[in-house]
Amino acid sequence: MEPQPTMPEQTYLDAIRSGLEEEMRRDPAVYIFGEDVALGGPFGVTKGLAETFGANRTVNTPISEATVMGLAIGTATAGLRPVIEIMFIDFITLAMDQLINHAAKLHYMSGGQLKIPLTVRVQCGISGAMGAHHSQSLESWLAHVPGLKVVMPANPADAKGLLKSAIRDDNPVVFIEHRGLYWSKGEVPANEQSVAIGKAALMREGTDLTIVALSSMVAPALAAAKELAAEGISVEVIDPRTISPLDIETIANSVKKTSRMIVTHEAVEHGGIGAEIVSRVQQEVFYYLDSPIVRVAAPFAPVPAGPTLENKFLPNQERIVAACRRAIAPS
Amino acid sequence: MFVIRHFEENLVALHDRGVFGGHYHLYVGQEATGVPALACLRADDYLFTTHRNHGHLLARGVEPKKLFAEILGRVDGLNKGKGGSFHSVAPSLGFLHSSGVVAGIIPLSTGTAYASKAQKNGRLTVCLFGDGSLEEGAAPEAFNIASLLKLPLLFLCENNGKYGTGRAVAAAQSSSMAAYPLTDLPKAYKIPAQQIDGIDAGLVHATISEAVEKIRRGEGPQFVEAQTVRYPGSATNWPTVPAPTDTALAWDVSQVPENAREWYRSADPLLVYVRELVEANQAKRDEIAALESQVKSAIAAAVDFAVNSPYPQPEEAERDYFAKSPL
Amino acid sequence: MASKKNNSKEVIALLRRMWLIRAFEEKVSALYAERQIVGLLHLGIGQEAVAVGALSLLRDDDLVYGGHRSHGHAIAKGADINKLMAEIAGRATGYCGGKGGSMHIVAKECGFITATGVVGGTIPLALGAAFAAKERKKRQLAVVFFGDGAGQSGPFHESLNIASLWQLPVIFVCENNGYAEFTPLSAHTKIERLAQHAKTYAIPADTVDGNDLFAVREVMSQAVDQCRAGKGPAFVECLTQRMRGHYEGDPAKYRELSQLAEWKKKDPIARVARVLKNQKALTDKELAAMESEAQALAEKAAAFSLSSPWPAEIEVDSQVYAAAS
Amino acid sequence: MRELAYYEAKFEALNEIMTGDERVHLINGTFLSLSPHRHVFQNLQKKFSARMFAPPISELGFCGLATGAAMAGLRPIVDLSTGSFIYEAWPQVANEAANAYSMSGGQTRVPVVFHLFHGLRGGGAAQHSGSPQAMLWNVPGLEIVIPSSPRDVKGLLKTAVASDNPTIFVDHTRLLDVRGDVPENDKPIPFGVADVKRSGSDVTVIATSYTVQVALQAAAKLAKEGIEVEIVDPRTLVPFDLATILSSVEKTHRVVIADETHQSCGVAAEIAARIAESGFDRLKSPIRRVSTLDVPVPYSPGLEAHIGPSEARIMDAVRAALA
Repeated sequence: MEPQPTMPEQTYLDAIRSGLEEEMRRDPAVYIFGEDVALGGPFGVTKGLAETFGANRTVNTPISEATVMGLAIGTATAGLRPVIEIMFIDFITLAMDQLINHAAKLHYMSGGQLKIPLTVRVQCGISGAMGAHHSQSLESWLAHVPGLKVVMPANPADAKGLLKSAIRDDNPVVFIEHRGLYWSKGEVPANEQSVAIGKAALMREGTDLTIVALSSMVAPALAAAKELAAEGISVEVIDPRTISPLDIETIANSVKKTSRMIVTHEAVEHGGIGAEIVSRVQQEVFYYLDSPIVRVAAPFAPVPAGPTLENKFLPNQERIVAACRRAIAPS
Repeated sequence: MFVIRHFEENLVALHDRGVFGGHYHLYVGQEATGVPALACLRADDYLFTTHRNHGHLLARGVEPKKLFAEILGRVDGLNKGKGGSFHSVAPSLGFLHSSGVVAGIIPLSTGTAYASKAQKNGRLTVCLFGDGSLEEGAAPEAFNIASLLKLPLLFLCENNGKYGTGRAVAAAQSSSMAAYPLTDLPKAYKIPAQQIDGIDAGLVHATISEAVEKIRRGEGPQFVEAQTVRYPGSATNWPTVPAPTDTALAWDVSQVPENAREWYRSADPLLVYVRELVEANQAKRDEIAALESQVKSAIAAAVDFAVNSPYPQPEEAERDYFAKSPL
Repeated sequence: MASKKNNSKEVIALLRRMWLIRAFEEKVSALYAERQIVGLLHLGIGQEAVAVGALSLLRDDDLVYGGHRSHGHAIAKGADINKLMAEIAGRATGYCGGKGGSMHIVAKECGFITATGVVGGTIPLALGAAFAAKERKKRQLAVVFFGDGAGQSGPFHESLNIASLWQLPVIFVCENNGYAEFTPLSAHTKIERLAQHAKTYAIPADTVDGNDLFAVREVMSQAVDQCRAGKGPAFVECLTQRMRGHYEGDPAKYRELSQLAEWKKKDPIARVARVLKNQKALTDKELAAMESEAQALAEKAAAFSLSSPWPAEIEVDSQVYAAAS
Repeated sequence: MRELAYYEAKFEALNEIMTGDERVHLINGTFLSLSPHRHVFQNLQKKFSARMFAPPISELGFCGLATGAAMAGLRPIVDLSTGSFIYEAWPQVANEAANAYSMSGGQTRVPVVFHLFHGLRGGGAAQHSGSPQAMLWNVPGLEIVIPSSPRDVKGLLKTAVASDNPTIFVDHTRLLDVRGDVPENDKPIPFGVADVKRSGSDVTVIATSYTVQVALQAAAKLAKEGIEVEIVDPRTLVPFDLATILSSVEKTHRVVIADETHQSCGVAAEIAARIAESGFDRLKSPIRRVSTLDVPVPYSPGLEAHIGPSEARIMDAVRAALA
């Protein structure tokens, strides 16, 4: 393939676009399907791809999530490597049957005869008072489904690297972007560098306590760690990056060192991915734990639209710091 | 119509001033559909609407100040700040639920109609949705059930994609709906369907009242597609106001920016209606101008009310996700 | 041009294939009654003319998608009945190693891509296959089978819309047996003919007697020619009846026996046999031989399956994810 | 005490509910899946056919219909039959029914019941053995009921219909023929009250749905080894009765969670996380989960049996907890 200019600083959104562009150039079997994708999509992630690769490889679809998901799966059974964009993760509800009953299961049910190299791009999360139909974080549904892989990049480099791995993977991978991160900037290493699915990232080293933070919560977690460092509390921050398969080893090893842990994500706490992480960790390293693992996540309520309610709803640096203090000195 | 128009124009201003952040959709350009259509209904009828719901709520008599407050996420809002623009409701007026999911309400509307039929209370359900909803499988599923059960249900499809711009082009029959005309879809289920000009207030009123009568007579569901022209201000992701509405524009659009002028000249249902009234000598220009300035100041007051309304207590975020149950 | 295809030599081969399906399914039914096979079984006995008629006109590299009642479709596309029966019996030697079962048959080697347990579930998948075929410009087709029950599901309509918009080389074959699970179609929709829906979306559609092998082939050959020529999708509705209940063990009380007696007259196999006899292409003796031949093959498939090993428990968590290729 | 089969108790409840409240409509299904006891449904049909609707195969359509009807004052009970089919209705259940009350700031109530059969049924394979309740536990606004005995199914079904919230009623085909005591005119069972199905002092086994029955058998065998297991059945996931569980843990200090949803992000994960947070100091060994292995449900009987929360796996986990 022809060389691309390296891009030291890039937004999360541009990183995803260049990831798509490089993969489409690398492999003619990569196709993009979605509402308005040929026009760039609602946030401009696919901007310019139709011009470069043609409208036949960047396909505008009707608003028919269920069928377009099935269609993409079908192209995969016939040898393409489809990337489907679902405009908001809230709308993945419309495609649940195709995703869960077909994409996730066809390889297994067929005894390995079929492969489904499908990438499902969705964006999630709270950003801009959009209310309970455009702000949800639904990743734990998908992490509950054997046969799906689920990644949630928290920075531009991971976004690009994981997207490449997702597209090259022979399994259905749900690639969950966070709308609030689209315009955040970060260093993006040279092209063709992919980030392995299923590997957590150590974002900050520490000895007293481990914070496991996902997607939009990584930044506040790092800020909390800074804040606590000033008080002499050394916090380790880990970003799992992939929630299925989960890199429990990296997390467990960290807890062996720190003996204390909190988990934070933007999704509703009940039935969230945090529950799985807590269960696994306490099972693996129970005897290392000095205090209960605390979850810092959204309350058990639909996302409210009003900005003040939204702020209350969102887990934040303040709540993370408070949880850390509780973990360090259990009352 | 003035209320809706000036409500929406003020909303754009509020958004541009950063008073609220959420995504929102304007009803500008469809006033001549919503206002006369909803005027044909009984006070106890049910209505379901979508993300483009402001005009429907206002046409049905929602206080502008309460809708402003909801969109601004204030405690005095219709939903106490929990719904926002997408999900504003007014159960006392028959709006039980507004969905932000395309076609989300179409199956729901068969439910209230089913209930009315079961309870024999003569209440009718109106399902208001855009042409894009017909691309979702939920629509044919609901058409089939409504027809099968002869439900008292009016499907009012507001197709603002007529010679539209932006997304509307992508949404025009040619590129994302093979069925043409759209009325073939309900007709396939033996649901009587007609296509009308949604800019013609008189025609809309006549058509809808006739359809409503048939439904009340127990003839089952009806489908009406009202075609309007996409408001140039809705062309992009974030709405704009090419030119603030004023009665004077009905006769002189020279002040309107070139690219939007044609819409104001020929496709703005409000200005069309104003001209009709004057030409039919049903109202004088200055009377209409006076009415408009009344509305303008009423809307201005509503804006003040909403802007000064407090935000709800943050703790509210964790309330109201369960109704109190008897046990 | 279909008539050309109907030389008696070929028709004999088709009859043989129909007998094979019938014998296979009757054997499966018997094994189920003996509890030698468990699970949810849906048999298409009486619908053989559709499967054989429709698929006899395809190329080997065409892609076929089925539903929950698809044993016959797989056999008609050339599946190995030993591997098929073994799969239904949950054995290691089955097409899917015992992981799929009756409703999830996949016989990729012969172009039967997948069945599904979800009503209408494979219709969108077939669109995808057609899209890929179109892109590859190999004039491949996708064919998807589904029952009238799928006609009331949203994805069915979304699929007709997209297939028509994008002029995809896909043939929708609706087996209208008049029953959606346990309920007559009339209780589910006011539409008598599902072909009407295709027409709404500007897809050429035909309705034929699905118990008439020749009629099915006639209409299907037009659909295949049109699709192959890149002229977009086609819809073929075959009116037929299943002799069995919705699933094995379903007492099927909701069907009057008179209907069944009526049906027996229309038995697609008997009808083809009659034609061949009148043409003097086959004698009663040869016909009987053909039947017992098929039954012998079914018996062999059963013996193969029941003597096959169960899958090893270690298999249980293999093939959840595909290894990197 | 009067003994009934689970399916009899369930239909006694349905009959009393339909008789007592004309707002109740039954939509789709027989509430029996493919069980042979169809006559009980047919009896109900004879009495209430006017309040029953057998819709087309349009899960999305008729779950939306039920939700809308509930908004308008009916109390529909939808039978999705096979649990996996709820994925087709997901937008109406998780996006509309669940959110309506909150999004409307408490104005619009949705008293609908979505009934489904989950879990391993014998040959259901990957698409007819789904257990969607763990995902639904992540959806605020839904109440989740998951009975395990004849008495519970009757008492909980009544409460579900009386509730003003959308309720997921998670049933299991393998429970239908289980027999147990059901007192005449028994009271409805309130949500959020766990039930100790067996008391013991050594290990707390938290079990749900059919797995409660499996755990009871396991407990009987373990008793012979001198291990006394306490079995706690939450009966409802939302609301969830953590207090009863914690007081059991107070006594046993050891926990095994047996449940038929897949392990990752499953029901057992959430329960384990809550105990690990609130009961950490009472635990003497790690909480162990006995869930369905993280693979699509295989068809072949041996494979299917292997992945479920079997008696043997529960017994091993209990022994491990004590080791």
